[in-house]
Amino acid sequence: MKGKPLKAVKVSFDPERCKGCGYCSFVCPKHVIGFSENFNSRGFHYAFLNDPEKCIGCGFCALMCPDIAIRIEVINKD
Amino acid sequence: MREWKEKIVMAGFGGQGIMLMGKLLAYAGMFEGRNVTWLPSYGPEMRGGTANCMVIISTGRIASPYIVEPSSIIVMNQPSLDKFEKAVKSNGLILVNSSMVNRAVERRDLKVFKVAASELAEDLGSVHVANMVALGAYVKVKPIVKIESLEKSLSSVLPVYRRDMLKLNRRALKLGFREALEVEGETS
Amino acid sequence: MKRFTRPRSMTDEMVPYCPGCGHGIAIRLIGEAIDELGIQGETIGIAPVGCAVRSWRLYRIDMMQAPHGRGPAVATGLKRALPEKIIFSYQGDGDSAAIGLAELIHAALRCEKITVFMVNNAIYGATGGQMAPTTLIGQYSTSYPEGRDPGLVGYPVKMAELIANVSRNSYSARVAVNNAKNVLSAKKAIVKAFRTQLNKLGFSFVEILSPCPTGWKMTPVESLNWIEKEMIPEYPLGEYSTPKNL
Amino acid sequence: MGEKLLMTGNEACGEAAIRAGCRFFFAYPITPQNELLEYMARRLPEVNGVFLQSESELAAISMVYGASAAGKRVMTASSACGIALMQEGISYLAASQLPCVIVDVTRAGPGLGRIAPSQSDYRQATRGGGDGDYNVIVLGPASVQEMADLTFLAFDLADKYRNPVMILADGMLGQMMEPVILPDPLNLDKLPMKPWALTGAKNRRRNLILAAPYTDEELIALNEELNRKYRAIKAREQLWENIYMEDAEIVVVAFGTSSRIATEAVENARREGIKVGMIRPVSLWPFPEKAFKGMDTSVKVYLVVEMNNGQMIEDVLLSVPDKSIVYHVGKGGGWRPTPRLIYEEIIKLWRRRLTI
Repeated sequence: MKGKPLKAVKVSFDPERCKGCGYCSFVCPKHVIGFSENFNSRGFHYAFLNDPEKCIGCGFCALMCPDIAIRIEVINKD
Repeated sequence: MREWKEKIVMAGFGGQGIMLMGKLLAYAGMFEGRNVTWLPSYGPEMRGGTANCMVIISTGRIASPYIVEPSSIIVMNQPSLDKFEKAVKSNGLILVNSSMVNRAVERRDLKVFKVAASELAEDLGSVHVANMVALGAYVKVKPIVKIESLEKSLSSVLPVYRRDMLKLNRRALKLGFREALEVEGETS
Repeated sequence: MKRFTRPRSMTDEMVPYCPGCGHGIAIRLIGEAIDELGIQGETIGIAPVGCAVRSWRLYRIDMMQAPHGRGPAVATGLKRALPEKIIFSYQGDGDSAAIGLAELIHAALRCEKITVFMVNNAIYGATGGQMAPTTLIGQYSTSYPEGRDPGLVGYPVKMAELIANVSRNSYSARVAVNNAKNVLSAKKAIVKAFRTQLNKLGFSFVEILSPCPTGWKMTPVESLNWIEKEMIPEYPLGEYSTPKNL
Repeated sequence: MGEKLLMTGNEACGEAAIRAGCRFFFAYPITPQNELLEYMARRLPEVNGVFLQSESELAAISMVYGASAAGKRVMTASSACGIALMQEGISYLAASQLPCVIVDVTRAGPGLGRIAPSQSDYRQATRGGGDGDYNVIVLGPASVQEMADLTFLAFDLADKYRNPVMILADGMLGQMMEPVILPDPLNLDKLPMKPWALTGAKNRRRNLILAAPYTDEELIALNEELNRKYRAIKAREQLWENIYMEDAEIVVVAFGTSSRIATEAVENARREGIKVGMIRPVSLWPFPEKAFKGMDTSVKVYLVVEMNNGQMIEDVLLSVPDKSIVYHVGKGGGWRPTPRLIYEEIIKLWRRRLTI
């Protein structure tokens, strides 16, 4: 099971809400979250999923996000 | 009807029921359709020490409830006589609880009455009703309210936990009414 | 099926805090708990002074402000007036443990059926990083730049323990939001606190250890580690009191 | 109309509050307010109300803040230094436009002071000791009847303007007994609707009670709104009593307890044929400026009698016509004027009036 998605999920980051604190990438067990070289309108380098294939949908990033900028949706159950 | 205003200061030591006798007199005054005010001395000075209250009964409007020059004083102990004798207005009245006051009134321009309120109360069964003996005596010598009005008002004024004392209080009022004595030509 | 989205009981407003501030996590967890318990229409929140005051913007529930430290007293007034509603006060550590200590302790002593959330970030954030009652020994602050010296200003206050000690049948817990596991436990504690109130059992209190990277002069990620290494040893996590029948 | 009862001012105030629909009372004991607190402690449970003795005046006024936000009629009471502690909450209530009634049974200050009756809180009440541009409606009763009537009125004014209202009494008014006819109790179901109240946002948009809006512009707008409200109160709610004013050439100005004492002096002077009258401000904020406007110009001399070092005199000076001469009799610290003292001042002014 290691390395396989727990569920089929869609993780989306809202670049405008992100303040680039880095908590999501810090807690990501798969190290698949990076930061854009671009700024959002408030001047932050926002987070994004740089390797969606490796994301296992654990949700740690969303749990730790102080800005409610990460949304996780289960696409199909099981 | 003739206009009149009676300003009474009642004084004694804490526990003698000074506040209650003032309230009863004010209540009876209200019962008879008069304007009345009752003003206690209040706060820490009430505990222990001396206590006094001021009652005004009037046919007209009462402006200040605070009495500077009483027309009557009822003194239940000697310190109260010492404190208020000088203040009484000329031709005013002093009623003395002679059980607790050992000296004569010095002023010569007042009417002086006495009643052995504490002893009479003890004879009735409780020294606590000395206040009622004194008040009964007062309305005898200064009939600003009827003794019946005082009796009727008792049940409104006595605290709930003292209602069993109603009869005793009534008897004390009547006894005082009978026993008031004018002091004539007494010298100091 | 949606797995993780913004709680329904929250507005679409941007979270009005510095990057990495733990308030955003704590406020979201309270929103999630309100959703989960289905009490959005029954809940009234209080946001007193400090960083905590901004939380009123984030909830789609009736909210009011309170003078600094008086949240638990305002909550008492609300709860006595509306005993069937769920009343919570969301406060910082200066608010709860310094200026409002009396109001908090007395609400707890009276076993008011209210919930107080106290964000403990060991510093005064809104005013720029001065010492809080919760500041650790030796910790830098702008009012004591040499670090907190207990000989001068005493020791950090342990609020969760204190509340557990003074309030009969209360719920009192300390949680942290420095990693995913702790965030999950924090959520559970918040739900339990609300349940304590819903079941009219007693006072409920959750102390939330939370990062303040700006006040601590650290990067956000450094501040998560600092909670783990410095704060949790001083402020052990766990439940300090649980009401019977919860 | 009910029957005549003999009550203390503190009791009359408490009973009138209950009859006005007040079911919540939060307070901390302080002399000479205690009888009011004890009355509410005894009476509120009988009407399914809530009495709560708070841990401090800070907490008491904050509890008032909470219960008022919930849309309830709520009251607190304290005295002088206790009211000083409440200023924080009063400012918040004013900013949040929340109604409540606050009773100050004033004792003499400054600081702890002593429990003697005093009017030294006039400035604290009418100017407000809290922060910001706000006003509290202040009513100054002068009898036990007014302790009841003005308390009853206070709840209506508070709801009408969504503003705190203060009853400025003192130890004498609180402790004295007089006959009083109490207002008939209001039906709780007929109290004003409060759609702004916090009751849980079920099936409606959320309600917010904010003392601090989010932007500078919003706060300026709030201050403008408050100012419009205060101007409306000033225009509509001035209350005063004229006593012997028809032909008065000397006017005594006094409120509350000092007005009772001054009335006796005025009556005595009238018996001597002296043309003296009295204006008794009943609303202290708004100060009854209208009582002085359009005053016969023959009145040039005013004597302000206060149980303080001179506080209301500032409002009198702002209200009297040009060229008026305003004197003050008063001392702070629990000093009480005698009718004779005021009478003598009136006589002095009467003799000097032709040379003024």
